[in-house]
Amino acid sequence: MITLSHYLVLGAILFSVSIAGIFLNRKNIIIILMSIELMLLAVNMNFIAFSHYLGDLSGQIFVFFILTVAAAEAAIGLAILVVLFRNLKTINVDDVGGLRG
Amino acid sequence: MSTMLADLGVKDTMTNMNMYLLAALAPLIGSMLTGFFGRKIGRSGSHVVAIIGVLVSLILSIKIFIDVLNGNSFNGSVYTWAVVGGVSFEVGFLIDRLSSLMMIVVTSVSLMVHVYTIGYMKDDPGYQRFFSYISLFTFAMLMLVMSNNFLQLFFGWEAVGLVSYLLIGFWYKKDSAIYANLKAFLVNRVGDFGFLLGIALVLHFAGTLDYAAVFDQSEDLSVRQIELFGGVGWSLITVICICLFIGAMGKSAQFPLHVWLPDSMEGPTPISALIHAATMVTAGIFMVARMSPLFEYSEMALSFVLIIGSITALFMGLLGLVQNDIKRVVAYSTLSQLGYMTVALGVSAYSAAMFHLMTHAFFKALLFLAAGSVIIGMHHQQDMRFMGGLRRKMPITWMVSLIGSLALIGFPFLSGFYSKDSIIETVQLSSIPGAGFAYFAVLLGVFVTALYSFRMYFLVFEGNYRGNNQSGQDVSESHHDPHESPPVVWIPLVVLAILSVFSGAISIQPILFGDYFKDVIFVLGSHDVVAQFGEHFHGWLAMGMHGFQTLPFWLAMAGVLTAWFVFYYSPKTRNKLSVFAPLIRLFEQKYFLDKFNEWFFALGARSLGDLLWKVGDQKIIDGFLVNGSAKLVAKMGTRLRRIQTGFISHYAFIMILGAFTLVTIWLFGK
Amino acid sequence: MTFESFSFYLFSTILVGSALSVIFSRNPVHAALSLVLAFFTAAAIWLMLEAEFLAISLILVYVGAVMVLFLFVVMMLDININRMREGYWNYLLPAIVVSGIFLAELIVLISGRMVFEKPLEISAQITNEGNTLQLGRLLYTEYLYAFELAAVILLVAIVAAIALTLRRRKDMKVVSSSDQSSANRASRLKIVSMPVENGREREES
Amino acid sequence: MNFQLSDLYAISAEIFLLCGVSVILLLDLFLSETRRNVTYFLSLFVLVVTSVISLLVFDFEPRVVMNGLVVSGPLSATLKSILCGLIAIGLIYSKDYLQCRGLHRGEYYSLTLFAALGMMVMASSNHFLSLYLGLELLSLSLYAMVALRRDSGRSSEAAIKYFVLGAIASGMLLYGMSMIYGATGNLNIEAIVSSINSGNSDLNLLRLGLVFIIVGVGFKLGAVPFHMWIPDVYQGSPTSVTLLIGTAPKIAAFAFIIRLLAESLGHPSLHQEWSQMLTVLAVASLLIGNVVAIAQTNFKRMLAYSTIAHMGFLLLGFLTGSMNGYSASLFYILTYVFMALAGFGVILLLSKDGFEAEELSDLGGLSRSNPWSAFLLMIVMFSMAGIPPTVGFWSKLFIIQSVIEFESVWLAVVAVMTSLIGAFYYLRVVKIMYFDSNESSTTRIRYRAGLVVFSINGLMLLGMGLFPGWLLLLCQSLIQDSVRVF
Amino acid sequence: MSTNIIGSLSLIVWLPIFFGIVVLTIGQDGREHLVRWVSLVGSILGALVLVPVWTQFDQTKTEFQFVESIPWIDTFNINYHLGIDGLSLILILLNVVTTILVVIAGWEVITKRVSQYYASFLILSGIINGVFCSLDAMLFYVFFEATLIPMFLIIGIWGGPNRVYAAIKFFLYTLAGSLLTLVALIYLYRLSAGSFSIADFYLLPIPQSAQLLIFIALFAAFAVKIPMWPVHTWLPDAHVEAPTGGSVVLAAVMLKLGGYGFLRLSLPIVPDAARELAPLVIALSLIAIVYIGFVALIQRDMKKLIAYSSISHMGFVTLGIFIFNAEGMQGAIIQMVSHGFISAALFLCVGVLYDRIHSRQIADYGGVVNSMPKFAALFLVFAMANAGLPGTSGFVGEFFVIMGAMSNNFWFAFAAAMTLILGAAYTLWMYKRVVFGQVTSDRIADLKDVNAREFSMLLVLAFVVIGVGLYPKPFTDVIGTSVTTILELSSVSKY
Repeated sequence: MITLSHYLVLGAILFSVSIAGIFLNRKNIIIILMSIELMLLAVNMNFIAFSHYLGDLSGQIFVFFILTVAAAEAAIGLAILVVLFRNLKTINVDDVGGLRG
Repeated sequence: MSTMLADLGVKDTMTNMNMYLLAALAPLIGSMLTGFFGRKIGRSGSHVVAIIGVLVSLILSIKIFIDVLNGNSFNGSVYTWAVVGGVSFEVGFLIDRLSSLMMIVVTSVSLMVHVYTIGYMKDDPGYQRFFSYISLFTFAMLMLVMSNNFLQLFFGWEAVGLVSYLLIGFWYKKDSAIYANLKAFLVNRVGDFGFLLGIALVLHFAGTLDYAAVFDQSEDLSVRQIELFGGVGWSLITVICICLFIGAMGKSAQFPLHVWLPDSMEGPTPISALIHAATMVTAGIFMVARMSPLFEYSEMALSFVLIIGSITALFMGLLGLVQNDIKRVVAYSTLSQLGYMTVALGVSAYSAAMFHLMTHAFFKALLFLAAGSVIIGMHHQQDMRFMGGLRRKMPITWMVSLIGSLALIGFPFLSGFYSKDSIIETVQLSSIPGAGFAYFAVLLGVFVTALYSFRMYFLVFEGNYRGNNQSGQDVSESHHDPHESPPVVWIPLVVLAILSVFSGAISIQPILFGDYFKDVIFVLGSHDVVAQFGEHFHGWLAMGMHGFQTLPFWLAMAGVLTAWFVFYYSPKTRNKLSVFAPLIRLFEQKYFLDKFNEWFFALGARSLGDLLWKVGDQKIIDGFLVNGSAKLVAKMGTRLRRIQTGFISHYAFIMILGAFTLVTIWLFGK
Repeated sequence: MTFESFSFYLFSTILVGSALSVIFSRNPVHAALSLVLAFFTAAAIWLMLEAEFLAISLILVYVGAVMVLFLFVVMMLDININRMREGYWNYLLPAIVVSGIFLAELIVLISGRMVFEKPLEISAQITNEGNTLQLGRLLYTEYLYAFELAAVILLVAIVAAIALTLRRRKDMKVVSSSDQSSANRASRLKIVSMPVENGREREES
Repeated sequence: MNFQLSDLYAISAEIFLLCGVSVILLLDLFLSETRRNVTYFLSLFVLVVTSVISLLVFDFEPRVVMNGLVVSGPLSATLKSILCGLIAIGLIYSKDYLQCRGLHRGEYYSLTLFAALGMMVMASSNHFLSLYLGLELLSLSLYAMVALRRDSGRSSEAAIKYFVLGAIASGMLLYGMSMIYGATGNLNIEAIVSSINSGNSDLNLLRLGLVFIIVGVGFKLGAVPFHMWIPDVYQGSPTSVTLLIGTAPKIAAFAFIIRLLAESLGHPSLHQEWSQMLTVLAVASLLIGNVVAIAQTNFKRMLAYSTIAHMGFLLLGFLTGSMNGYSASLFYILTYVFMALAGFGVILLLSKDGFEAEELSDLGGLSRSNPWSAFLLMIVMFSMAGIPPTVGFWSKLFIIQSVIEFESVWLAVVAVMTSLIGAFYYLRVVKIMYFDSNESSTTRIRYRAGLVVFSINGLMLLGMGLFPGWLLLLCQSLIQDSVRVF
Repeated sequence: MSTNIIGSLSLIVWLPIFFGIVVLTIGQDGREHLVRWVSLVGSILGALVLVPVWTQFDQTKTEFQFVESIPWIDTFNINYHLGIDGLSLILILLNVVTTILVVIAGWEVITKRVSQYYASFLILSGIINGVFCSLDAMLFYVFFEATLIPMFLIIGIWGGPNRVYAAIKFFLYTLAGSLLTLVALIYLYRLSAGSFSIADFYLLPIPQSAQLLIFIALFAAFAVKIPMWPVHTWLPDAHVEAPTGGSVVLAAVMLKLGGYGFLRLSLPIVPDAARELAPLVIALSLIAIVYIGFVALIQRDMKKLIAYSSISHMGFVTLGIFIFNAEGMQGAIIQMVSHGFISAALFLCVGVLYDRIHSRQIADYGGVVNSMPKFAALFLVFAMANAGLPGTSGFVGEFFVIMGAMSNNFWFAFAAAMTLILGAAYTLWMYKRVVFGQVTSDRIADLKDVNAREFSMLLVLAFVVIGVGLYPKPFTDVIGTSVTTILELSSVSKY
């Protein structure tokens, strides 16, 4: 019997993996962005699981909007990344440290 | 006299109060006129104004004196100074026999000094200023003696100190003078410190500062105790009296607060006469006499007074033996004589003290002014080693100096004799603890007094003139031989000389044994040595005749003889005095007291201040606490800003760690 | 083990595995492809949760658009992978510790005392309708406001992406006909008046 | 479905704004470079009209519309109106700066208006979904605006930092929302409240959700330790964008925490939780913000750290969970945005072609070259430091008052002591302007409109300091009438 | 009769501020002369408006007079509530007189940013009057804090070489203290169930522990302001670096805010704590008197010396206040006023010298009397007053405080009386080194004596100093009732 907890744990695992991803790929902004996508996936997983087990569709609606926003976000994020790359010729985090202190 | 009063707009109808006020304020007005408008009214204008002021004061003093003798005492307030906490602080006058006597002494000596100054200071650029100061002094002194309460007494007390400060530093370009005036002020302040504490104690325990009201409670006060150190009870009245007497020690230059007086000779000579011999320094004596109702109840305080007085009387006299500056000799003599007065106070012979105060005022002023005359004659040469033989060149000065010296050593029939002998007699009769030592001190003091007085006399007036072989003396000045001073200088000398001769004989009867001080000075029966002494008294003539047979007389003669032998007849013997070298050195160094004060108080205070400032203020408070905490914050700032590394990943870590911490603490920490 | 359990565990394993592959892969392209795999399996799991529409749109929107965009950017940008990997393993321990503990905490909190063990039936009367229809109905009625907002967000994304990345290349030679026709004499030729130069001054200078 | 026309009436301001943006977007395409001012004035016009409309459609009683997604009431109306006004003022401040830097473009203005729309949505949302969408609308616009100076490395660096961190934060926020949803089965604030009140929601999930929501809120406000983006973004962005980020979104963030924490999760048991968490955040923000600001030499960066400290203060009032605390926080945020507006505004005014007057030393000798501006900036600085008679004093006072009412005197003491540290760096600005004799290259400010706005802004801080009563009264009544607490 | 002239206190507070703003607006370059005259008129008008208040003031009334009250911040029950008693009145008098002096003192000396200079002083003057008039704790606090801004600018802009450090130190030091006070006031507001009225605070029962904390919080502000040892170190720096006018106002008036705060707030509001902690305060005061006396002794900078002497004299104020009897408190208040005049005068004297030679080092002077006899005479009056000579105002306060201390403990009086020696030592030693002696350099020889402006300024002060010394009754009468009231309030336990 697969319970709600299973899905939530799955979501939690994804969430943790995404956090580990941010930690590990600290120099690669692209993979950090992908980790964030994983985090959103975890969130979506939660919403859908809850929605299913609560018998309430608003969770799914929320996921729909999260997907929409994430797409927009990805577009803008990648656009910024491109601008950054044009300016600094790198997306290595170590090279993006002009602002500090 | 009445015409003069009428001239001044003083009507017979004027109340006593106005008279008192005028007596006190006349010198002040003179002082202000000369002080503020001195330049406009010119030199002669200045001295005329000042002298008129003092003269008015003197005339009124005499009138007041007569009034008082007729029984018109006065005790009332002029105005209310302040009302605080239900206690009214007044400025007022107490006119009784004590104050009226002091007023006469003060104004008469002051008048003499004013006149004398015309001659003495005639070339000085600060002429008007000088008159302003001494008139101001007269006012302050009058306020002091006329006061009917402690507060005003303290006012006058400090005011005379201020003028003394100004006058010692009159020649403000002289380093020694401005050093001396600072020293004088500060040492006096030490005394005032005690005095003010005494006043505070009086106010606290008696609830008022009015003399009469306080004295009414003196018996109550005498049984009370005060805790000073951890639970040990002290007799309140003893503490009060000793505190007050510390004030007197400062003003009247009693050991160990005497150190300022010799140095104060840096001031012009009239000042030395007026302030540092005749009037101001006797304020302490006057004050203790005034406080007799308090002191009488504390044998311990009286003992303290007595011991201090005897030490001063003997040991300060000894210092006079080695001085070469003519004024310093007189100054040490003053110290010693003040010691005598204090001794008299200590044995409850207040009237004897006042009596000596009066006679001393005359003959010491005389001696000082005579010394001043000599100094003028010597063209401001003060070193006795370069004088000699002035008898012929300055006959009047010689004459009055001799009279003054004889009065000082207590030659029978002269004023000093009566007062001094009375003191010696009363000390002998006293049974206060310390009286034995005091008797020894005053007796030995007689010999010492005679010795230094006549040492000075012989060095200055007898022998040959030594002014010309002075090393470093400008040749051009050497033919300025000593000459007699002008009349404005010697007339006051003569007046004072007359007073020095007669004042003792005519006033001993009323002052000591009559009832002159009956209502003013309070003496407990058991202490009343004057009354015991009075049992042997049979008039001034008998006393004078008897004087030739007494031990003090012979001691004095021995002193004179020694002086004659060593300093006139056989000066070579002086070379043999080297056996006394260590002693002489001790005297020359004034018992090393000045050195000690310099080192301990002056340097000590500065070092302490330095330490407190540099370590306490700058290092600990400012450096460590204030700037330290500011630096700490700044350091934290520079440290903490390093967290902001500029790397996105680090920022993300910190955010995640923050979330992680919140989860861990809030969901699992509890 | 039921089929449901089996498929859940299967997909979950693949999902977690591909997620781990995203974060551990050396090459961003591989990471992106792993992410695509993760989305696919996630979509499968969502199907199990009866969220058909979302499962499909995840694949269409995410895999079809977003991931392509990612791949496109990854390939467009010339990335030095080796430098990116420097010190990669230094953070392994903290990563494992933090995410491990985090995970443990989350699991403790979300499992166990759950109130809903069984799926509740979605409102009976509309349960006959498909998931897509239900969502659509809600989206255009109750969530109209949100829907419009989402549209605005997409508009912002368009505006922003264009504003950030569209650049007029300077080396492109484009002729503007309106500029040409509006040209006049003044814009072509400029007559500058200058002081007459003095020969001697010139020599001196 | 129960849609009514009056629902549209309630959101007419948003609708107008959106129409305005669309028009501007289209119009801008057809405008030549020289006539870009049209866009500018049109934007201003749209903002002002939106601001007015927001107030015109005022509902005295909070009213839920659009199927529970929107709440229309005094608080949201006022906040929306102020937001638009602020942004309009910000635009006036920025115009000269934008023109000098090639940012005077249609995109800039339309993105600004989009951001405004996002904030308005946040301010009037009644549902997690609309909150989220508003937040994202705002954030996405801002990300883009930060990067809008495409040739500047620092801008793009700031943008990527802002973006990555913002995305992580919104991921966490969503995770938290999903937990709340799971616990209560609802996303509508009223429904969440009634679910929590009924007691059949899972407390563990709620608390878990709460923590993640705090993370999101903390990020939006810039509270330590979620503040890391603030200094870099503030410094790296074009100053006009910094001005925007530093002002109006704070008000939106306030609405955000009011909706999320005070209204949805204001249940006493939960309030206890978040108030403790916010205490930690607030104290850390006060300390870090103030202390690190001292070490700054860049004016923008210094103001960034000062923002962190100010947000700590704001949280202090908020965490009390009382009406008084909320109104004090509202008062604080309203006055703070005007201070920040003036603070960043002066940088804009002083900047010239190719010269960013953003170092502290650039202010040297300002009191000679621009005595009036220096005087105004001094008022701003004293206001930020909380010295009477400026309004900054009152805002701090009210916060402290609510904290003391909350029975935590120690927090009040921490607050005042850290603001003492804060006073130091504000004073340093005054010192540089007035005491330092070295003349910097600042010349007279030529941009008239900016100067006028700056004058009004600065004097307003003084005026509100002398008469703070009405604003406080307004804040209190807004909170009383609008916040639906347990 | 007390309220029949409505607004006279407002006038006292706002008139100088109004003139300050006027001066600021008319003050373009080249109009310095106009600015000076307008400032002078402003300061004199500011003093004139006090005249009717002074004459109509009823010394026998225990309650506050000339009361004005308008709601200010309704929601917090903060009122614009003004009113005075004798204590306020006398300090306002001190302030307005000082303002006139300061305006005159800067007449020819200040040449840069003249209008800003005068505006700062006029505004400061109004704000300080506000402090003395406030009957609402929050109004009091606002005015109290607001004084910092103009003074900060005065020190920082027109000050000496180390002015920045001094100004910031001054600001932060005093701010540190007063922030705690703010917390205390709000706490009191809470205890009193929503009132900031000082009069309400007087009647408020407060438990012991709270009293102690409130006292300490209030103490933090006032002790720094007055300043007491060991939080005094801002003062020497501020005084030394400030321009003459700044030093004058700082010493003459601003230090008094601390003493006023103790009397107006600390004692009546938390009497039990005040009594409990009085030994501590007294100990600190005595340390200030003696310790600072020694420190003053070795100062080489004239202004620093006077600054330290101020601290020492302020020790008398705190001592007098915390011995809880009428003599002490009266003495403390008189000491505040008197110190106001004396320190103002001394700083003006130093200013006179500084304007001529541009040095404050004692070592750079010597023999000034030779070229400046008039100055030397006036300087002597103030030096003597500083040393507490009877007949000058300096004596009155010290005298009463020592008298009061004696009824508490002999040794308190003993330590306090040490100032008789120390005060004379440091003041006169400085006077000796500066004024007396041979002319030490050509610069001294070329000194010009005080001009009419300086002379009149100093002469007025000399008259005041001596006048108060000879006849302090008008002053003691004015404050008598206030002192009784404060003592009564502080003798009732509020547990």
